[in-house]
Amino acid sequence: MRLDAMYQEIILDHYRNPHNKGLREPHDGEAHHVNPTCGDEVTLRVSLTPSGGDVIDGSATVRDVSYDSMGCSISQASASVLTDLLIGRSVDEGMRMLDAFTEMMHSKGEAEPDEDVLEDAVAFVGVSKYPARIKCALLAWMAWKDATVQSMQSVSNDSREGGDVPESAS
Amino acid sequence: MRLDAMYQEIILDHYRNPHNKGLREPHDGEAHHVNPTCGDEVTLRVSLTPSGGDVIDGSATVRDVSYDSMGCSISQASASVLTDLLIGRSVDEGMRMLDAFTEMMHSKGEAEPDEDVLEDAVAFVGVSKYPARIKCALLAWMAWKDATVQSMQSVSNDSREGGDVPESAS
Amino acid sequence: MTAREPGPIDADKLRDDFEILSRTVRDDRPLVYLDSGATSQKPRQVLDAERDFYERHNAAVHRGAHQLAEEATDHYESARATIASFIGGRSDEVVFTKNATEAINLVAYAMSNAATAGETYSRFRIGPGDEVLVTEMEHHANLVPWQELCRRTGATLRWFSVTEEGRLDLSNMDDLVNERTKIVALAHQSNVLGTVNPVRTVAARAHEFGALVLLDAAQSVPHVPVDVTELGADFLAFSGHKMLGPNGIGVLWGRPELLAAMPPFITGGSMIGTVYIDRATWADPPQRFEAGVPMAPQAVGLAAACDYLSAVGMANVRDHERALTEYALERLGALDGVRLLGPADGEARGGTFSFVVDDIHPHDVGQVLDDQGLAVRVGHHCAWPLHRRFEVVATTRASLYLYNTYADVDALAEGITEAQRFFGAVPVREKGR
Amino acid sequence: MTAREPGPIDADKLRDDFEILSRTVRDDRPLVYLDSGATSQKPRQVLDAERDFYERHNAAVHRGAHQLAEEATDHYESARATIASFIGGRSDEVVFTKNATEAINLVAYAMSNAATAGETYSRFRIGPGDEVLVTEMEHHANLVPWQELCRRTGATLRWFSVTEEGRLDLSNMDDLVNERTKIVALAHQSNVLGTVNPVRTVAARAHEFGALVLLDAAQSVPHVPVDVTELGADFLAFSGHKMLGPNGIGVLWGRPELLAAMPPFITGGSMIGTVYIDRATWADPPQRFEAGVPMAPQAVGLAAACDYLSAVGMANVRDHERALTEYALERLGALDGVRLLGPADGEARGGTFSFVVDDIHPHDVGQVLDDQGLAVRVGHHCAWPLHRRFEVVATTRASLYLYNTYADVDALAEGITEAQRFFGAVPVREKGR
Ligand SMILES: Cc1ncc(COP(=O)(O)O)c(C=O)c1O
Ligand SMILES: Cc1ncc(COP(=O)(O)O)c(C=O)c1O
Ligand code: FES
Ligand code: FES
Repeated sequence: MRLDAMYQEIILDHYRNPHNKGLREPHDGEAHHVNPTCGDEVTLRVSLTPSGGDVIDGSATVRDVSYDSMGCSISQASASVLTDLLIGRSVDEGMRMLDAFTEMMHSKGEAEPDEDVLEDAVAFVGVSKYPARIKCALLAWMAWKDATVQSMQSVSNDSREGGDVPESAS
Repeated sequence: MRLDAMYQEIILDHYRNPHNKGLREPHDGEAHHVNPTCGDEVTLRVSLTPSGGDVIDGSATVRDVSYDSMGCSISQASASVLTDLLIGRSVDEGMRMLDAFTEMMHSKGEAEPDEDVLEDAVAFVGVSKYPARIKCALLAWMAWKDATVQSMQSVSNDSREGGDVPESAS
Repeated sequence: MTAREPGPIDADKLRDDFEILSRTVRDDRPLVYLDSGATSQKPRQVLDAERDFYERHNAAVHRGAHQLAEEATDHYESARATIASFIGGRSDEVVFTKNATEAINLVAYAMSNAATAGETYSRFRIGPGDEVLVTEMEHHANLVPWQELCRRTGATLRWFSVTEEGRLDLSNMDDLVNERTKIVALAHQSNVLGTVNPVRTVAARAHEFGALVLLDAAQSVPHVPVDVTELGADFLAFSGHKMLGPNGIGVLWGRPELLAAMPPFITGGSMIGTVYIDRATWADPPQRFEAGVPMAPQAVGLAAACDYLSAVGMANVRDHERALTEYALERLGALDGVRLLGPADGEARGGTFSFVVDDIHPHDVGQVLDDQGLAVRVGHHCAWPLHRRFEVVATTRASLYLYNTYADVDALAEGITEAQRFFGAVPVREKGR
Repeated sequence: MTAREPGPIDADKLRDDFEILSRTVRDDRPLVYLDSGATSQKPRQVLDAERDFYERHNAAVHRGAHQLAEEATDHYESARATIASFIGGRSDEVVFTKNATEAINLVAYAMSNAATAGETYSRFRIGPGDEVLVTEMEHHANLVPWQELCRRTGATLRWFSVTEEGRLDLSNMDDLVNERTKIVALAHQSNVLGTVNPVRTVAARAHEFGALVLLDAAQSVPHVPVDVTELGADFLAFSGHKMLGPNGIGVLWGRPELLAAMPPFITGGSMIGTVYIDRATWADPPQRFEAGVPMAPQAVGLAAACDYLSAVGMANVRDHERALTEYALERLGALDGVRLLGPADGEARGGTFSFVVDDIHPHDVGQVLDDQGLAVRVGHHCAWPLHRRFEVVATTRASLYLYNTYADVDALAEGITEAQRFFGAVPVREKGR
């Protein structure tokens, strides 16, 4: 049954018991994305730690990712998996993962994703066979990208100004 | 050759040597008709004589029909044949002819027109096979109908008022 | 599976005319097509008619003096006559458009064009202080064009609400329809709820105030006998592709005296009277509203679809769908954790079923159904305000047509149960069966 | 009859793909189709592609989660990609309409809609004092929509004249194109004269003043290689049915940044961002301009037509028609009493020949030709102002395509001579032959 190839056990687990769900403080950036085809949405927050000194660049660490969302099993599971994978990594690593994930999602089920790079996110390869569901899997990742870009700007500004993390970015 | 069935000798003769062409006075009614599909036109005048006394009705005589026109062979010949047939007849006879002619033109070439009623106008039966040309044949007849209706009104008014034939009706 | 009386239609036999219905999907599952509300499948007879036109009579309609052009024109105008009589109308009342959407936009744009179109067309003028009335259950195609008309002209948009049962709320009709109302645009049958609206009641009130009534019949003409002389509407819009016909053709029916008083929408060739470099006059309807080389092959295909439906009998189509609807309401009603939007009884409703399954996203329901070969639609079905009113983002929708069977309904009920099992949403049992 | 070098296209062989070209008309005369300027015939490959879509993949595009809907969407979007690359464009620059006429109306209405569409769309605003520039040789489809835009907005319509030779008169271009000019709309190739217009010259001047340039490419895209990156136009409109494709589909190509800044025309389903009961936002292009269930089967058919033309090679199509055009100019030029409108030499002109025969009405000429199996068009060919400029009410028009042959041109010349003989108009001889 093709259904099992799409809804892998990992996906259903994360869907039933999502990790890191619920918006948390502190955060440096926040993004709200809507899937226009179904109206589902995600709000996602990112908090970064500079890798050393004041300079904020790709080497910064993703200190926290939290989110609130409404949507289908795929979008919920994807957000949950994302937080597991990205918290604690560098921004550069996260962006590479995002690229690999995006590429996999556009492979029409043909990709043989590298588990060393994507880890648990390889579970979504089956989703890429269903064009209507690709956006579901990508929704949180796109929000993460936006929130991270924002975070980097806001942290840099803070560093330059020596100020505090703002209560709410964006 | 089907062409000969359409462009009967009578039609070509009237086309080459039209009768009663050129607008004449006096007239009681005038109508201008345009064929919207090709832009061709006819202006046609009618003059009536009451059959007796002041009363103008279907028994009135078509004293004169004249016209000016621009158009294809069919429309030119039809106008010419019309004048030959209608001048000197009663309005009622003319209207009956018009009905018979219209019916024949919508017969898709299937009609066996009554030569006793339509006389030379039977020559147009072949045209009725060509939907795009039916309007060509009917153009002058429609103008005659309008001009005649107008003439009857104008002559009645004149009779009631005892006035002259107006210089230009319509 | 249930044993049932044979209905007025032998759907199994009729399915032979629809090549696509014998195909399989997703690892050799037979296709169960429950998405005719989005678009219908087309019988061989329709495809043959269209192809025959292309292979034997193709030419530009109303534009040539040669034999092919004559034949093409003849086929096109005969198609118009067939389609007109299918809805009880006359040829000169039927305007061809590309779909129902264009048909509705045509009227909405004609109304704003009337502002600059001269006295002849003043009947259609609309402006600040005037009101346009729609309903909360409209498809976007019969809502957004009116929003836009209001924006272009300064008129005010108002709307009927929908009751919890999915019926039009007529309680404030006396307020909503008044001397300021210029046009009332409403669905004959809802594409989400299946609800059939009380058109004559609304039309009667609207006509008291001289308002126009436009009926979105995209979901009724395909499914029930429709007679324009009985509905009380002034305009009727529908699409060919939802009624066994080709894509790319729709119809606007209008009262002839109104069409004659209406300025054009799309302008160009074939819709003109005379043209000067700086101005033009218009042809009479329906040509006035058909600019450009028309979709003659599609008109021929749609006429063939009407012939097909007439041969089956629209009353039989209606009765067949009624019987299936009763059965579907029973089966779906027996499922735990399934909430149907729209009337729960078969009275004044068609065979369209939009539902939510507790704790399972409609898209996930659709995915499980798809995996079993069932084609349904998920989302807001172009009726977002209606979904908001029921406080859901999306629903799963199954919609029936003449080629559907009791077995298809069984497959739907079983498919939903399977989705519940798969996602562990509710115990696998049907209540009360 | 003339013996000629075999050209780049073996038209006789290619004709086998066109079922209709082997039929007879009027008492068993073989059909000589010289009316492709009105609409082209369609090869088997196009009809097969469309039918295959209906029989195997038919579903509502962009609207379902089931396998058929996926396949339909995939076919529709692949068709868009094929058609885009056929004109050197990108997928997101191609909007499907029902025909060229709708494509042009789309831009004209977007410009008047911009008045009330908010700041985002201010680029397209137009009003009193602004100018819209057309030419005297436009098809009504590229004239009347601009007349109407001017009436809706109070802008002023201006036009290029046409010279006696049938060329655009550019002598007053510096006056005509100025800082008030908002848009220049012109034909790439005239449907009456065959003239190919100097688009780049006009576009360059227009762009100096920030004016938009819309090209009516209905008569060029089917006949010559067209590359939107080279023309300098901002918008390009054409129809499928004139390029071997199905009826009911047309294309508006537009620069992506302009499409993005343009408010919608027809509104309804599938073109929205979000919809509330009283307001809506728009999807990105091209969806923004494609309301309703689209004509997916027709898009697939048009893509098959592009594939067919690409396989033949558009440069070959051009060269084939050029050779036939030279030959036709020679044969027609040799006929006494025949006056051709438009360029007498083959330079910058396509294979369209509109003419008058002394003392014979164009409709009578057409009738004699029809009787011999020749399909031509008679009338003003939807270019009434151009006919006025040449002081004729109507002309007879023959137009060529890739499936025409030297023998077809011979038949035309002989047909005209026959008409002259039949009506006794001129002595039966060809001058100088
Ligand atoms: C130059 C030109 N522009 C526009 C059109 C309009 O095309 P359509 O009728 O397919 O919209 C035509 C053909 O009729 C044409 O020849
Ligand atoms: C009720 C209703 N109105 C209008 C439409 C629009 O039809 P189309 O997309 O064919 O224009 C639809 C279908 O999509 C519909 O269901
Ligand atoms: S269906 Fe909405 S995000 Fe998946
Ligand atoms: S073609 Fe114009 S009247 Fe005959």
